[in-house]
Amino acid sequence: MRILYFAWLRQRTGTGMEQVTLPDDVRTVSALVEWLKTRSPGHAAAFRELKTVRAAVNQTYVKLDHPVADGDEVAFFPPVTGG
Amino acid sequence: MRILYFAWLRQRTGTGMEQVTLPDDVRTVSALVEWLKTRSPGHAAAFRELKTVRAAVNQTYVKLDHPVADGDEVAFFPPVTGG
Amino acid sequence: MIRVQSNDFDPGAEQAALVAGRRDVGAVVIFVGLVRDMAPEGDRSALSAMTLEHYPGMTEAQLAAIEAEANRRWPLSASLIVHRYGRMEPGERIVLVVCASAHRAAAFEACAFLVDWLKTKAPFWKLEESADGAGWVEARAEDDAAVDRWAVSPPKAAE
Amino acid sequence: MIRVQSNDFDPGAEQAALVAGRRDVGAVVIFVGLVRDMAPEGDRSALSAMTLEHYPGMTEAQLAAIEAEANRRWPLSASLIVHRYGRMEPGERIVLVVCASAHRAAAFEACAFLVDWLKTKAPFWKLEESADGAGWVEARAEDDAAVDRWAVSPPKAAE
Repeated sequence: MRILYFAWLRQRTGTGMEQVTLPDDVRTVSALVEWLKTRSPGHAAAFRELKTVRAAVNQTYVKLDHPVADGDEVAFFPPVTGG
Repeated sequence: MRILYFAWLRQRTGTGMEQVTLPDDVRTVSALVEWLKTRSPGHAAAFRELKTVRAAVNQTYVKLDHPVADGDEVAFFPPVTGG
Repeated sequence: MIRVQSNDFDPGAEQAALVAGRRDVGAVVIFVGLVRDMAPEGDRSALSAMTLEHYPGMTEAQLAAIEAEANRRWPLSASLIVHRYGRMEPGERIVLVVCASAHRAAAFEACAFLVDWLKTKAPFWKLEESADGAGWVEARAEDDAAVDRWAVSPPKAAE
Repeated sequence: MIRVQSNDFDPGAEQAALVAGRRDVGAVVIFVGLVRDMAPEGDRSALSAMTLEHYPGMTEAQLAAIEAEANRRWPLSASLIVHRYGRMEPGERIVLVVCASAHRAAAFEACAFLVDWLKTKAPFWKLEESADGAGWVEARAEDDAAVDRWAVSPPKAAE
């Protein structure tokens, strides 16, 4: 699974993109976030305040209870600020 | 006095500008029009339908009863059509 | 700034020149009017060309007056009207209005206000040429509605 | 047409290319957004630069979707959105919207609609640099009011 980070989520995690293998029990965006937080202190910092984090699965905005599966592209970013 | 004609008034009178010496008894735009009509058949044709003729004295729109005096610039034109 | 000229203009160059060196302009709204062939919409012959006649001196004065009015109504950083006269063919640029402001709402509204006025009240006369011959366009009543929404009267030209 | 690019654009060249060869276009409304230094309005330090980050793929898809929506709502002859990303300084062009139509009302409305959406809903993130350091701009609630008047929801990006 491809995980993308934008803006300060990219800065805090220290990466714009990472390739991960999803554990079997991670089936929603929410569960993915909890699992990603264990990867590094930067990841934990990035996801500390979830109310300013938005997600997209396969480039479509989703809520945190949306399902995820291997092969998905999941992106995390702050609310968009426009151009 | 300088008289200017635009659009089809220019075409009918056959001139865009003419210099005239105002007779003493011509003191309004209206009287000027009556006097101009005697100058040529083209002038008479230009002023045949006065409801589609607009006038300006010294580059300001005026009504037909507006006074005119020697030294004025008087212009005649159809209603403007915009750009 | 206003200009009445027979030659074409470059909207990009005009935009750049108008805001050169400024750091306080966030929005530039540009209107480019083109000569349009209205034949496909009606039963008229295709337009081959249009000639715009103006009243040198009065036309410039009225354009400057309406531009000043737009600057009174909206907080513009800069504005520009360029209007062509003479013979133009379908597809050619005929009028340019540029309104720059810190914010987009003022720029959009001022530009629309100026364009509505220019398209209906500016002292120009239009001669259209087609296979049917040449004819002067008559003033259109429906266009006045667009200007009326701004509650504007034609500016008095300088005396 | 939409493009997301780091390099600058020329509004005049884009306008000309968009309507080249057309005889049915009467009005082209162009919006040029510039990087603006908001410091003079508040108590902030002068902006030295702004960096726009985007989501390659999703940003383009959303821009294409909102452009299609504008074309459904208004009878446009042609339209174009060019949005830059990367680092830009105050005064630089950042976004271009061009809407061409037979009539000016459709061109103005469609352009304002697209700009309101782009300025608030487009997937970009803004990093501002000043003497105080660099900081990510937070989404602004007031901007949503401008979009709300069009009753538009963010387009769903292609899956």
